[in-house]
Amino acid sequence: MKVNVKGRFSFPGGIHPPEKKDLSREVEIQPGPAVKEVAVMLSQHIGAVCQPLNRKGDAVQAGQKIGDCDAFVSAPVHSPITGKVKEIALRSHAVLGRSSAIVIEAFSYSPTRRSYFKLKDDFDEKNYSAGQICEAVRQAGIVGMGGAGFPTRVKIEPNPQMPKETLIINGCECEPYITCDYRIMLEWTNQIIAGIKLARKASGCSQVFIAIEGNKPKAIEVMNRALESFANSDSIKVIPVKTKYPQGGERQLIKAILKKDVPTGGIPPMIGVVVLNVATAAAIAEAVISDLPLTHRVVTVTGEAVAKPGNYYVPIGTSVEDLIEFCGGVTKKSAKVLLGGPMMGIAIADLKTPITKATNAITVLTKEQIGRAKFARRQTACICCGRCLEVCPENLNPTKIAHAVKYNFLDVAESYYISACMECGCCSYVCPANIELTGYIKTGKIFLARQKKKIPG
Amino acid sequence: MDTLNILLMGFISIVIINNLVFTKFLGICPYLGVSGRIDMAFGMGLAVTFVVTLSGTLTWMIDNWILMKLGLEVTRYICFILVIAGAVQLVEMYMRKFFPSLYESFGIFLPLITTNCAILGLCLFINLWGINSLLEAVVLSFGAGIGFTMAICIMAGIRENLNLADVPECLKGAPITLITAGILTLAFMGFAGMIR
Amino acid sequence: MANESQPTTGLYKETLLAGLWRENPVFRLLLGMCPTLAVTAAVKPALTMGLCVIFVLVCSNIIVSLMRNLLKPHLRILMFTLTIATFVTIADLFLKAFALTMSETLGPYVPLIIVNCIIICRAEACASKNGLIVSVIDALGMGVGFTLTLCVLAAIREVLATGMIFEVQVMPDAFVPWAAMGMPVGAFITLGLMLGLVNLTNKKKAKSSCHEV
Amino acid sequence: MILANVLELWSSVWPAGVTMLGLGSGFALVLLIASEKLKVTVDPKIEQIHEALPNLDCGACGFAGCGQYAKAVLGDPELLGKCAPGGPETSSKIADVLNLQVSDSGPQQRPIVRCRACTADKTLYAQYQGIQSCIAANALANVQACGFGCLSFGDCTRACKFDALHIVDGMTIVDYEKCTGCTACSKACPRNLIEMVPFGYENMMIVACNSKETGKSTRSICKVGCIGCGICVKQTDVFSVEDNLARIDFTRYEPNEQAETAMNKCPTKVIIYRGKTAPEPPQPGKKPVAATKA
Amino acid sequence: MLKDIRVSCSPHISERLSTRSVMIDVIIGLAPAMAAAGYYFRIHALILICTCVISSVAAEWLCNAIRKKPNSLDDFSAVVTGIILALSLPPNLPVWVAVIGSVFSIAIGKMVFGGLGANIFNPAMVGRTFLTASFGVLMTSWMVPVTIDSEIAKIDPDNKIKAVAEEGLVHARTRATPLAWSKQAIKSELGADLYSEEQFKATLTGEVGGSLGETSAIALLLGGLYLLIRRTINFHIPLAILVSAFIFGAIAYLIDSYSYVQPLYHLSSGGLLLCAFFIATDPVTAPLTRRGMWIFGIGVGMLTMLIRIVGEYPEGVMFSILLMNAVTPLIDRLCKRIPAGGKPSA
Amino acid sequence: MLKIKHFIQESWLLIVASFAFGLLIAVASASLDARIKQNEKDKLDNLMKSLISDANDFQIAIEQAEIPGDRGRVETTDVYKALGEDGGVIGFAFVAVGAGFADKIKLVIAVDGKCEKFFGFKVLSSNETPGFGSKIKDDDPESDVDFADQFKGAPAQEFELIKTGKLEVIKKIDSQIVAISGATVSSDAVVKIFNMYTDKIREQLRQKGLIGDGK
Repeated sequence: MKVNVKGRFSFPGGIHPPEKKDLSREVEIQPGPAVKEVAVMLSQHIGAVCQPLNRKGDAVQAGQKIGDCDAFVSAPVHSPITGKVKEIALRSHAVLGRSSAIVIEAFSYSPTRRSYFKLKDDFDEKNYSAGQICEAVRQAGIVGMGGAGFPTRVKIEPNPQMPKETLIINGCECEPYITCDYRIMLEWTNQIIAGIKLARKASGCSQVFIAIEGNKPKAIEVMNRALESFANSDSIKVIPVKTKYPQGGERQLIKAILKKDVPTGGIPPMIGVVVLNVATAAAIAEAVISDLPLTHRVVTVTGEAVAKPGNYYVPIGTSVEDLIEFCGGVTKKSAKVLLGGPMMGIAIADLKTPITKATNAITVLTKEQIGRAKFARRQTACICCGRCLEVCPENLNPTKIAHAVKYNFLDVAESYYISACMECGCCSYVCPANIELTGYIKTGKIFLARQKKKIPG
Repeated sequence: MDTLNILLMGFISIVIINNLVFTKFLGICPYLGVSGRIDMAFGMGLAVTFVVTLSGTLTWMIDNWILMKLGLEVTRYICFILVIAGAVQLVEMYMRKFFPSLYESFGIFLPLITTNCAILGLCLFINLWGINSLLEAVVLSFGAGIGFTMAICIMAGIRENLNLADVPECLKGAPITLITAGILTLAFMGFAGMIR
Repeated sequence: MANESQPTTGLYKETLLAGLWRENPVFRLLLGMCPTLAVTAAVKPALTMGLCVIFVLVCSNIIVSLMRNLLKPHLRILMFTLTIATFVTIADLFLKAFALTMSETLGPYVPLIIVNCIIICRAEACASKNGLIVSVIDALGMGVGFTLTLCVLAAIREVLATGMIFEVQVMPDAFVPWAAMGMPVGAFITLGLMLGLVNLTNKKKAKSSCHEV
Repeated sequence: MILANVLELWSSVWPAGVTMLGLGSGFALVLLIASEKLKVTVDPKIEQIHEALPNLDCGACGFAGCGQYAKAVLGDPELLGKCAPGGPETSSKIADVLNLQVSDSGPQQRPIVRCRACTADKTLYAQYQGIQSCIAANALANVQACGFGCLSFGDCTRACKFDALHIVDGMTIVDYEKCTGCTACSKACPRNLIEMVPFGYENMMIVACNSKETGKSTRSICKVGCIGCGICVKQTDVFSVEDNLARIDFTRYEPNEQAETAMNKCPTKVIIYRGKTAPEPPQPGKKPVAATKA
Repeated sequence: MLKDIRVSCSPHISERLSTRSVMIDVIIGLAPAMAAAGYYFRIHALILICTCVISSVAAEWLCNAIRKKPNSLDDFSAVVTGIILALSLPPNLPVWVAVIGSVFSIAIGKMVFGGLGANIFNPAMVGRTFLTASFGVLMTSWMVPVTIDSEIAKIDPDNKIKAVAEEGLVHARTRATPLAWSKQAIKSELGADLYSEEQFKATLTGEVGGSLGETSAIALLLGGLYLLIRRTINFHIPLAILVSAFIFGAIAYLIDSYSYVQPLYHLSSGGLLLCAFFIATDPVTAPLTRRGMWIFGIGVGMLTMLIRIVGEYPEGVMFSILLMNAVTPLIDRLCKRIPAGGKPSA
Repeated sequence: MLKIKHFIQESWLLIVASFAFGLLIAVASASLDARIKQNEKDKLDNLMKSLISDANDFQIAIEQAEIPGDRGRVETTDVYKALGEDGGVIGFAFVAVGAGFADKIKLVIAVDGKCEKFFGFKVLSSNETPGFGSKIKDDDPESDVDFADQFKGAPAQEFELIKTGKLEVIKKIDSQIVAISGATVSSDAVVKIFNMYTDKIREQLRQKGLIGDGK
């Protein structure tokens, strides 16, 4: 397949919200706060919940495995710091509500800046077998770091039923504000490429595309340069894709680059594709080469209400409160704290919520932004303008689904394929009537899931 | 050619211009009752089409070949209704036996086809209009059924949409259906005077 | 409510009154819509229609009630319609004989009484289960309720469509008649709004089933 | 003279009569043949069961309507007793049709709401904006500080077909007079707060809390939450504490002095009566720790 | 440190767009037509537009008050309905008729269905059709623009008819619209070649008899262009209507050019342009999907021409709009969108 | 196998009832028939009388005259002759049927004894749109002249429908008929009915020798 690097790869639908990335895009990755306590959630990702391996009062080392699970779709968790297990208690989880976490009190923790990983010059992925890579990835507890947090090992492990051909490395970062992937691409370029090669080796893919949005020319340039300097990079290509949201969505990315649709309700491997986030690729390199578990990650703390926006390398389990405090606290105008970006991020009320492996950003929005945004204004009736249909990247009919949910006609919602919605929020973003379309669709999905579970037959 | 023209014009006329529901107020009960969902409405429409074609043809034959010959026009109504009721019951039994799922979804409305004024009304109108060829009677009866199906399907589509709207509580159901039907009759006025 | 000392009289009274309002065939049971819409362009035909319906209803209820124990299931509907059709024919003949203009105005809607759902429903729901007296009273109540409804609807439409009631001018001369009220539109919309009003009087708790924002 | 008149009338009338006779008998014949040939062997039992059912089509049984349930129960007698609105009475009627012995299903199941926090008792970290529905709100973590308590957006009141649930001052109150035990509310609650319990008595003692938090964190956010102290367990073994939450074994519960004592001794007054004539629940005696905000 | 924070479902930012801004755009788009109406019909235009707008707004306010619903006037949809209704009425219509029309439009056409967004039919067209049905004579009495010297009706087709009939007019005080006279001319077998360059120009500028806002094709095109540029409307529906109407007009013209006027003339006269840009594009009553919009537009164009060419009425726009509105739910169902990844299996 | 006995058992009620009801209807019909016939005749007579005011009596001149209608249909009608004081034929009248706007229009048309001039027409039954088509029988308050008046005394030949015309045109009694504004279809229907019947009736009258063969 011949790839036109200058082409504008895109998908139907989508929106282009103000990027707002300049708040933190030029800020280098810095070490995070000197935390005194971290709470490592036992459920950090899609899949089975881990069982704690320690009891209250046990001492743990940094990097020590503290929770694991036998299920296939799962990943262990590790302590990011050396300290003592203070308790195993409920903590707020952005998705699950109250969920149990291992709270570790630090003996002493000094924030570092990637001190213990260095890519060896003589790196060659041929030194590792596929099985070896998969096992290392599993042991390091690596999950997708772009948002959903799907265990990476499951993704890259060869599956005879679904042979993988193409590996797409997702460096789009289409959400406004967030810059952590961008910084990683600029600063950890070589590590990412090492990770890519390892993932390529493990999954047996023949071609690799690194998708980077057109608004990050620097990252494209750096990537291209790094690829040139590496051996065995000929099947790896950087593809500048069109700057729009949700370009970073797996399905949209595949559509944009390969012009293929992932079956509704299916997963990319069904059409032979694996999509990995750049941060995940970096973590793979770390895990395989240096045998280091995933205990830290880069988080962008940003938003107009944050005093010192930036990208921080923090231990997983750090509470949002600590992190915001470290960034100089918030201005008085702050009104909404989001885990993630403003499009798909989850608003949290409890600032003690610990960050997880999938948390890529903390965005604090100001009162003015909230006031200007949806749902603070009065909702008016749907005028069926069809804007939501135009922007829907999944080619759905959001207004119909939302109204079906609103008036409790779940069968109608289902017949309009509510389950195909990925909740990107484009429809709500453009709706002139301020209807919380995404919210209704989410509600409907939960409703349906409950109905299916409860009613026999 | 001429006959064909008459038949075609008659058909279009009864489907659109002289639509039984919109201009003659016939078949309003099932129109209000079964127009909740499109699939149900379509099924009902087909059932009515079938029965109306059957009974329109039969009554025309009985009327022209027996009653008029014997000078027994006075028993016309009673004969018509006998034919219709008989035909409906036959259809009902047949469906129950061979299409049980279809039968279930119609529920109470199948026997109510007997009392669907559209059917008797059409038989009477065929007589009133002085249709004097069997073929024309068949076409008109069939057209009437199609017209009814069309009307009820349009209404069902609208009502499915209205389910997802904030219709005033007191107007939900029959009232809003009637008002919608009223506006529909306004719209169908546009076809007036096209034929005949 | 039924007076306990006079259970039967109370029952009769209640049956009679039920048809007038509580179980009004048009407003509550949504039966007999076709004539309700078709003949209400003016009060006079509406009244005639109502009287015909009362006549047929009473007669058919009597007959059905008398032979209720002899009915075979597969011939039940057939028997009902047969009875009704007979009386409708007689009513039609009477109209033709004594009120020719009215008969012409009503046209095919007189024979269509046969398929008026009210009659067959009362035959089915009341007469085939109850004794003679109750059936007759029920028929009277339902018939009068139907007639009154027809007349009210017709009065509204006639005034607006022609400015007259019983062909007597009631509106000022400056009033320009709304021709549409005499057309199908007027019938549908007036009846729809009236039904809405009647529903309003129902003291049913309005429960919104949607998730408001 | 009269005879002549009658004869004359007869002569003009008989064709009509005979035609009708012919038509009538013709149709009677056709219909009779049809009814014999096309007879559908519908099990009369289905009709009977259908008649015995309350015909509310509420869906409590898990089927689309009473008709569907009637069919199912005929095929599978195990499903007997699923009709909640009808209760044992209906079940026995159906059992009669099916010639089954109805097993004594015990007292009727009625819902209890396991949260008694009124608006003032609840601690909020943030203000929720958006769809006013429990399911939607519950999808966001920490809409209320308590992750277990009633959200009071009324999904259950909307689910109730019998107008038996109401939100009063942030509390969901069941009107046991109207309740038919159809379980719609317990299915609707996203936090599974509404539990169906066997109502052996007019009023039942319940633990009106669902919080599995530790006592300390429960106290910090709710005045009337169960702190899992276990005082009640010491009074009678009908109570048990699990996951920092007291529970009542309703199958063994009976109103007696120990239970009464346990209720009175409860420090946060979370054990209360619910039922048709239940008294107003008491306010907790001493002031709990002031709720703190993040 | 943080007080008064909020939580809500994602997304947390949005475009600055509201129903009101959409409606204001439509009003701006209608401004040229209103201006043209004001120029040609002077005080009549002012009175009619004001009456319709005021009574529409009042009716909406009243309906909301009765239902005890929050006031929905601030979305300006009632104003738009009022203006469109006014523009489609004859200029010298009595005020009370306009009031009845507006109230009917808002109450029966919109509010009984649950207000804006729920109405199945275009409210303004419901009102206009009701008026046509009720007050046929008043609704077909046209006024000549005041800019034309009332003594010499230079483009009045009745002059031609007069030339043939050598006599005056039945109703000397009224003038038929271009469409009405073309129909009359056809029926009285005078031929449709009464059409001329000059008259076509007149329909473009609007110096002809007709409904208030329908006469000036240029003004309507201008407004339509504004809406298209602002992306308030999509080009699909207008294009589909105009193209299909042109094609059907052309077919009729080719079959019998003596009896039917030229297709371009059909486009420029009557309410077709107003309909194509402002009425059919009413998003509430039009299909949601692109494919549906094409079907809808073609349907409107086709029915309009059918009614104009074959039917009794000289103008078919309002009927065709209502008819297509009625089948819109069915069109939407027919053109249901399939998810990008195909229908989910099982 | 069905047995007769079984059949009788199941259906005796229906059979007996249909017989009884048949008789009942027949009796009712027999007793009312005369009146109904008289009613109809009276109505027709009245209409004819109002058209031909000089007539004393009406008698059937041609029974069941066949008129080939449009689209191959054949309409039949009775033609009556109007007898004057002296017993001479002063005119003919017949019922004419044609398709109107909504439904059929039935007219009573009267011509003079020589079949040269119309006396005019009356509407026997029509179901035209109130306010528009119904003007064929009602007076139009807008115009100064009745639509029906245009036919009074008009020559019995093909009519031509024109759309507009001055009052003089309407008032002028000739073969040009000015349509009712807004009810072209109904007006057209009336004119068509006239055109359809006139020649055919005249022909049939001639055949019967009731009128001369046109001078």
